[in-house]
Amino acid sequence: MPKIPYQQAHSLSRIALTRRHRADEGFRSVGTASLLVVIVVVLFGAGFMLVARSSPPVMQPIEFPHFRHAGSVLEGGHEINCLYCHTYARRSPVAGIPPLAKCMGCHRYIATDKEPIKRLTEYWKNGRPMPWRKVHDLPDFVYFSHERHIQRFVFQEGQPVQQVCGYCHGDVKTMKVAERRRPLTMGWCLRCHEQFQDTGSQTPAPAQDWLIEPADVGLAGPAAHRGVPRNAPSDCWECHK
Amino acid sequence: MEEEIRKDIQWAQINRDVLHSMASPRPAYWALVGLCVAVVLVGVYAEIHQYRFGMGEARLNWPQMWGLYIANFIFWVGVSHAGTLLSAALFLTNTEWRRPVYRSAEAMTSVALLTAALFPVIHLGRVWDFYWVLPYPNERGLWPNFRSPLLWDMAAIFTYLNSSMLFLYYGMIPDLAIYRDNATGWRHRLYGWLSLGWMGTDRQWRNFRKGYLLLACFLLPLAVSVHSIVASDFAMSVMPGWHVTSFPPYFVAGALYSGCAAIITLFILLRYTFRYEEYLTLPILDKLCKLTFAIAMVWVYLNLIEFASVWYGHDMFEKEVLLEKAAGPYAPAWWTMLILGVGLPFTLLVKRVRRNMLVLLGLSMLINIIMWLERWMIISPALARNHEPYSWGYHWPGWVELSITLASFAWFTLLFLVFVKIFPSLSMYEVKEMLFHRRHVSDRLVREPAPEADSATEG
Amino acid sequence: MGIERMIKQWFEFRRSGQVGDEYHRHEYRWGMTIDLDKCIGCNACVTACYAENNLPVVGKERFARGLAMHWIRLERYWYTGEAGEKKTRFSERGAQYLPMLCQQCEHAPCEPVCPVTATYHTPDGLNAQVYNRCIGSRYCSNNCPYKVRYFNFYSYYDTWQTPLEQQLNPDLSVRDKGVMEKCTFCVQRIRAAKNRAKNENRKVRDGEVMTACQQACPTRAIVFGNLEDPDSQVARSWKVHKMAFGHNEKKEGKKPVRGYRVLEELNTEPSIQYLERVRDTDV
Amino acid sequence: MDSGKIDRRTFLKIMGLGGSGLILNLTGCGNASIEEGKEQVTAYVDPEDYVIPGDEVWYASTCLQCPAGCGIHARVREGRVRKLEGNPDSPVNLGRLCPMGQAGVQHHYHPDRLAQPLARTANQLQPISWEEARQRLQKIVTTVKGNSDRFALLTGSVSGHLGVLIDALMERLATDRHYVFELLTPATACHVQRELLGVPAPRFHLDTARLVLSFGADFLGSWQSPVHFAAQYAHFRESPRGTLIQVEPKMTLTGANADWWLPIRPGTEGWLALGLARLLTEEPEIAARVSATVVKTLGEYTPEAVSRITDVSADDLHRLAKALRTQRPSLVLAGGAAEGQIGGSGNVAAVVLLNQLLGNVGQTLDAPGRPPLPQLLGRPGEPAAVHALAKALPETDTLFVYGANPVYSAPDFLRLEDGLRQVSKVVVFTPQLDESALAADLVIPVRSYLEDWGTRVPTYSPEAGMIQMQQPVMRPLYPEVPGIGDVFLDLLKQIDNSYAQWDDFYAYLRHAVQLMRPLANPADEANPWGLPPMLEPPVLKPETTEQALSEQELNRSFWETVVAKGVLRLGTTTQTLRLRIRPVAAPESPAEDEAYPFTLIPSPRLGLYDGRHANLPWLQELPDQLTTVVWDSWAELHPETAARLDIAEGDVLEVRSPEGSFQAKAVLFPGIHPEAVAVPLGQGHRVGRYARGVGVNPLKILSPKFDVVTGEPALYATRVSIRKTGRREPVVKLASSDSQHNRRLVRTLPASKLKSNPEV
Repeated sequence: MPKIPYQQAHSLSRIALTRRHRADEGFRSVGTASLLVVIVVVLFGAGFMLVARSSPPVMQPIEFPHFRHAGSVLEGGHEINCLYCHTYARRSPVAGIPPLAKCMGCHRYIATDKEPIKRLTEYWKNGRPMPWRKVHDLPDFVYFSHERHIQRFVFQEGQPVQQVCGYCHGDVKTMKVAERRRPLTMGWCLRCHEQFQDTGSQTPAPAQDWLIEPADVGLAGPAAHRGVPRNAPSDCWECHK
Repeated sequence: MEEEIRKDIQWAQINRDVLHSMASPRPAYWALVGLCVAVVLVGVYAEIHQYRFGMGEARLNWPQMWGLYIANFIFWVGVSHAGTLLSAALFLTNTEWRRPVYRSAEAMTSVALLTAALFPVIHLGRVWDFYWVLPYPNERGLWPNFRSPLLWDMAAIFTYLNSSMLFLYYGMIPDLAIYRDNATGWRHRLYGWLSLGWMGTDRQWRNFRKGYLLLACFLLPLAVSVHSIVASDFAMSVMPGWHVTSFPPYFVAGALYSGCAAIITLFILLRYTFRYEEYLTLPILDKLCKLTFAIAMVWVYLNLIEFASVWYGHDMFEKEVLLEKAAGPYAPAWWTMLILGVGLPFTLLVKRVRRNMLVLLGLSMLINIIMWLERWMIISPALARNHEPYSWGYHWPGWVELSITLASFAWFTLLFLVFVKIFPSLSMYEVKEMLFHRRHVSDRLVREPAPEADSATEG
Repeated sequence: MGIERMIKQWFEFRRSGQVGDEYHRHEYRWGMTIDLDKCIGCNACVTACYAENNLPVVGKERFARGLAMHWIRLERYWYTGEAGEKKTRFSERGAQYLPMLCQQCEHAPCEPVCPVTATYHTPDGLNAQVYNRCIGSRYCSNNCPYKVRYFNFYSYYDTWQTPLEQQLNPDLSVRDKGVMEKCTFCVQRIRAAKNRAKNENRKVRDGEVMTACQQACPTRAIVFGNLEDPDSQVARSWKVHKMAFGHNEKKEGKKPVRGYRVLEELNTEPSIQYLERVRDTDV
Repeated sequence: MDSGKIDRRTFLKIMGLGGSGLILNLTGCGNASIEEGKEQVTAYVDPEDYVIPGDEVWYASTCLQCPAGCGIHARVREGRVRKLEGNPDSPVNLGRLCPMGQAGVQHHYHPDRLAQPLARTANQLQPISWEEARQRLQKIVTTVKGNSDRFALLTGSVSGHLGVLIDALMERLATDRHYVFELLTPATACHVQRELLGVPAPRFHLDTARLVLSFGADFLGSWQSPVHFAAQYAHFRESPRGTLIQVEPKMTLTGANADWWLPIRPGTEGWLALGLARLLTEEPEIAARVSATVVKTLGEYTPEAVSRITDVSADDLHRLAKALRTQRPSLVLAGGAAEGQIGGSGNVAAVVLLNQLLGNVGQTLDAPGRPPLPQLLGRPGEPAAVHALAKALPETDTLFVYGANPVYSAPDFLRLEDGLRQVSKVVVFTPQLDESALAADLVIPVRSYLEDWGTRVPTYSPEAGMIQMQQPVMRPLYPEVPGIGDVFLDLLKQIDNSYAQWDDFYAYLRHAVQLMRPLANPADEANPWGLPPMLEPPVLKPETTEQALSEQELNRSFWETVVAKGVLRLGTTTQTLRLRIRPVAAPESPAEDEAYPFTLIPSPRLGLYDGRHANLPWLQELPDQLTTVVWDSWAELHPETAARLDIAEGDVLEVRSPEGSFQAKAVLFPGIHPEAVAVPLGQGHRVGRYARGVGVNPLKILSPKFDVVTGEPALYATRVSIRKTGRREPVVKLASSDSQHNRRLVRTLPASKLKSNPEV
């Protein structure tokens, strides 16, 4: 059975036409019946992956505009570093939501007349945390560590933060309300991890598919691989405990 | 010597007799089906209960992680083996008397396997994930563990089930065509489909025979390997009482033993129910009994081998397990199993027993119960007395396990009941062939001395 | 990816080699030494394990049925006049305590029998159990000579009555019915320490990671650490007692002083060395 | 007090705002249970820097699960305490923790915790509002103020600043009726040691002894400070390996670890000790250690006489004496079954004499040193307190109870419950309902020790002048529930206005601790047994250098350091023992009684202790260390006795004393004297969802027998009869086999072989 090339499964046509998969050759040589079966399977797979790829729209207490905070100055953003707000990511398995105090650090003075900011201030005055909802949720038996990924790629290898975060979170700086753009499935995780088990190319091959273009983050070319050992674990117990 | 089949049966009568078995069922049939469905429903309820509350409802425990489900699994796989023996092995050895019996035996194989295949699933802690055992390509890039005997089991059972069902169906094609020719309306169309355009041309017959031979050749080693693999569930472990080299042949012998007994049961029941006296004759039953005896002796011998290897192997743990079987809480069951399992086949040496239907019916059913006990006695006593004295403990089945076990018997009966009503339970064309042989080939061989022999005496 | 990897792994399985060579030499191999002369049988390790690893309390009725879920259990044996022991009127030489936990065998009998690879060997020498992969065939528990694998015969997550569930350790799963579980050498602590070490570009230091049982033990009878690090406390203790993987008492005919591994003759290659209990029989 | 209040408030505010997420991870349902867009993220308003979701914070505090007072480190995640470990800085437990300490989290999160006060209306406890409770309490205090001689206070062992507050309260009320009840404190031994050695609780050094001879002292299980002694024991077992001999009627956890366990007829330990003393004094140099009159009185304890009375053969007696003579230094201990006898004080005195003869005094047994603030030592409590209270109940109008459960612990003959009914106001301060609270008129919930402030001086203090610090490791589960310190401070405020300067107990404590700064010993990091380093250092640290600090900042820094470390060490003055060895008369041997042929041993076990932990599911499910029975009470019998009476394991027996009876299943046990029957302490509760209906309480049928000198109840002196009821029930236990069946799972090496290999 051919592997379902869900990686590029934006549409059926792309699966059928663009992939350099051996399955393509298979189509010609087998009879119509098997082709039918394959198409059904691919349709099902593509449909599943499309559903799995991005999250349903998430209703947040405030429509937080990521593009305004992290986006390019040219487009009216402020180019704030991801780790400025999501400060836990570099030292905890959980990236976390910035504490209200951090928001208020700026919004005590900035844009105080806007409706969302007023609501924000209200929460602050009542001493109640914002009831943010999860956008990227993993099954409960998955133990993913933000800390390890940020430490490795940002601090040990020196890659740009937005690019590193973007591996899994997509190009958040263009989003209005954050949404999930990557499947976050186990096979998806493993593809990257497998690439990091020997000294191969600088960036993981599957990762290239979802990499944010360096130009987008105002950097020239991928950052150098600084002799950080490429020993990404592929051990089940690394994530399932 | 008595005739295995009367020579003067008309072919039309064969058709009539067999097709009559597929006529609209009598109320007794429906009553039996109803009873079976009821028992199966009880089992389904038990399974739902177990699914909801957990495997603990099966009264399994630490260290008794396996119980009746696995015993049932081995039992039903074992029962299935005799069908293949009759249909494939005896076919390859050109044994004539198999012909009237093999169809029902073959059906029993498939039905027993359909029953057996349920148990590994029922037994799982997380039944809803049973398909993870299958090596299917998935997003996670995970594969099952090809080193695990359980995976071999799965592969073996699936292969065996598919092949034996194919074999059963394949062998039925000429008979289905007969039914098609005698049926009208939707039945005609249905059996037309099922008989795949069988016209009985020479070419079809030639190909049919070739295919049948090939399938038989394939199936025979497969059957042996299947139960050997089931035996490796135990033999591949390190547990005392399970880690026994002779388990594969022991399991195969036990399987054939119980399977033959099951065939005798079905033989008698079919003969009575469908008035197959002309075909399922006493001389054939007599031969079946002798076959059963022979296989039973192989089983007895392998039992002795096991004891001897424990004794001479001088392994403390193995000895303790044997002692546990003989003197522990399971001793009554074990001794019953051993004494009756060894003793009962010897009654088959008595001709009057071999000719007495009622006695044989009781005997064959008893042997099956004994063999079921044997399977249980492989599992529980060995787990009770493992390497770790602190874990020793026993398992006594509760209502959940017992209901599901009973339901498996009902399920088996139900499937078989359905089979005999929609398919010919006796091979018409093979019986015809048998008659043909009797009339034109065998008799000549027997009555007229072979020319070579003549020449030898002359010389 | 899948098929190639499967084939690659298959060849790895088939490669013959020395004990412990199934993986390339890894920088960690976790091992333990339990000194039975220091173990007093107080059960602190057992309670610590309950607290650390979210073990459920099953209650009297289920305990009686053999459904207790203690990853580490304390076995207590009396002298009953076997194996040359003198049977006395009283248990004059005290009780014989044995903390029994998963031995993290290098040749674990549980690993090859799992149909779905829910239990397998990690590169750092642990015998892993992946709950979310487990389908509950229970073969591993049957095949474990130490009987240290416990099955979730029921759902226990509702046995933590509010607010007891607030105590649960968020670093590992609470297991639901139908899966097998066992001692993990507190893998959540090991993984946390390894991550910390990787962040700082170093190896995990000896003593940086302690198992819950070790940390609680009032007599420090349990020593845990990296056997690949010759300076670690546990490696030193293995060396002093002439214990090593591949050691076979029967074959070599000579026993290292005090060190032994339980049921070593089954060639399971446990990662836990026990030190013999010592009793002054002269008094 | 200065900035303390704000500190505390922020401290509490930052704890545990994470109301959701990261709590319960379920695996095994097969589905991924991804709840994007539904589940909330842990979010804070304004946390401290060190509060990070997904990361742990460790707080040092003190375990109050038993009077040993071990230091603990609490692991806190998302504002909730998850796990307790030993605090390596604490000299009591050196980073280790026993099962009871581990189960502290269950005590804290117990579903039976009270969130609201209860008051008796129509003979039933009904929840009332906090306002009403406060008013009622105030009214009670007003009546007490006017009539303080009819006020009594019963507590468990108290020390530190809570003890100081209580002392102050009693002083202001001009009454001394503060009863301190602890069932398992060695009160008799303390009394005798004060008489003979000059200190009530000398320090023991098992680690330097080569031979320990213990008469019933279960120092690994339930005696004084088990974790501390277990640590010493580990050192004692290292090369050169010491030998432990345990003499007792029923094998304790310590006995189970002895090189030689010797059964003795209950109550005759003193005879054996004096018999040994006689054999030892045959050597002139040993005899010279005591006065001639003492030696002369030993004359009558011939091996034959001793053997007859103690049921220890003369042969064994000589072997014991030989061991004591050859293996030096040694240490002889007395406790448990040797102490809780009619002649308990005699037994202890005989053991002190043995120690003197062996030259152990000053070597393996010395004075603890004098702490600078003796008022913090508090009172360890004594078993007799409940008896004294029961006697004094008719003269009592108001009774406050905290940290004790007298209704459960009092024997039936005291008729304590009837007595309590006569008391017009009984107020019980407790985190959860117990038998005594059921008998109360007003029940005020208090915080668990993991959410309360305090200081504690352990009952057995391995270092004089050390104070264990107790701090809340998380925000209280029920915010309105007061800490016990706050309760007593509030009471004091109503009586003495000068206490109003402190807002709450935290302020008081902080002030008091800061006052101790000049006395503090620069904390030494001495780590006597080479422990591996702990996981993580505690997080609170002084931020600036000493020189630049003002007095106030110095105080703050001192306070934060002390709280973060969990231990405060004060400078001490050394102390020497004042020996006053007098002739010791053998205690009277227990009387034979035809009707009651067995001695009842209510054996405490490490786990349920004196019964206070019976409601903790972990400890209920924890197998008894010797019989491995769970969730039950049982009666241990020697197999010989059982054979004689035709009793098999699981037979339900009726155990009857002159005071009453109960039923328990028989368990055959090879570690008990044939004339004794042991029933574990701790079960037989009437309240508590995990304790109710489990087992029986052997304390109930104790006979009114008391130590002749100290008047402490003789716990181990009750005579009972046993009778089969004819029923048999399965005994629920872990052990499926008492024998290894030749598997050599546990292997034993004779010590003589070890000596030839000193390296291991």
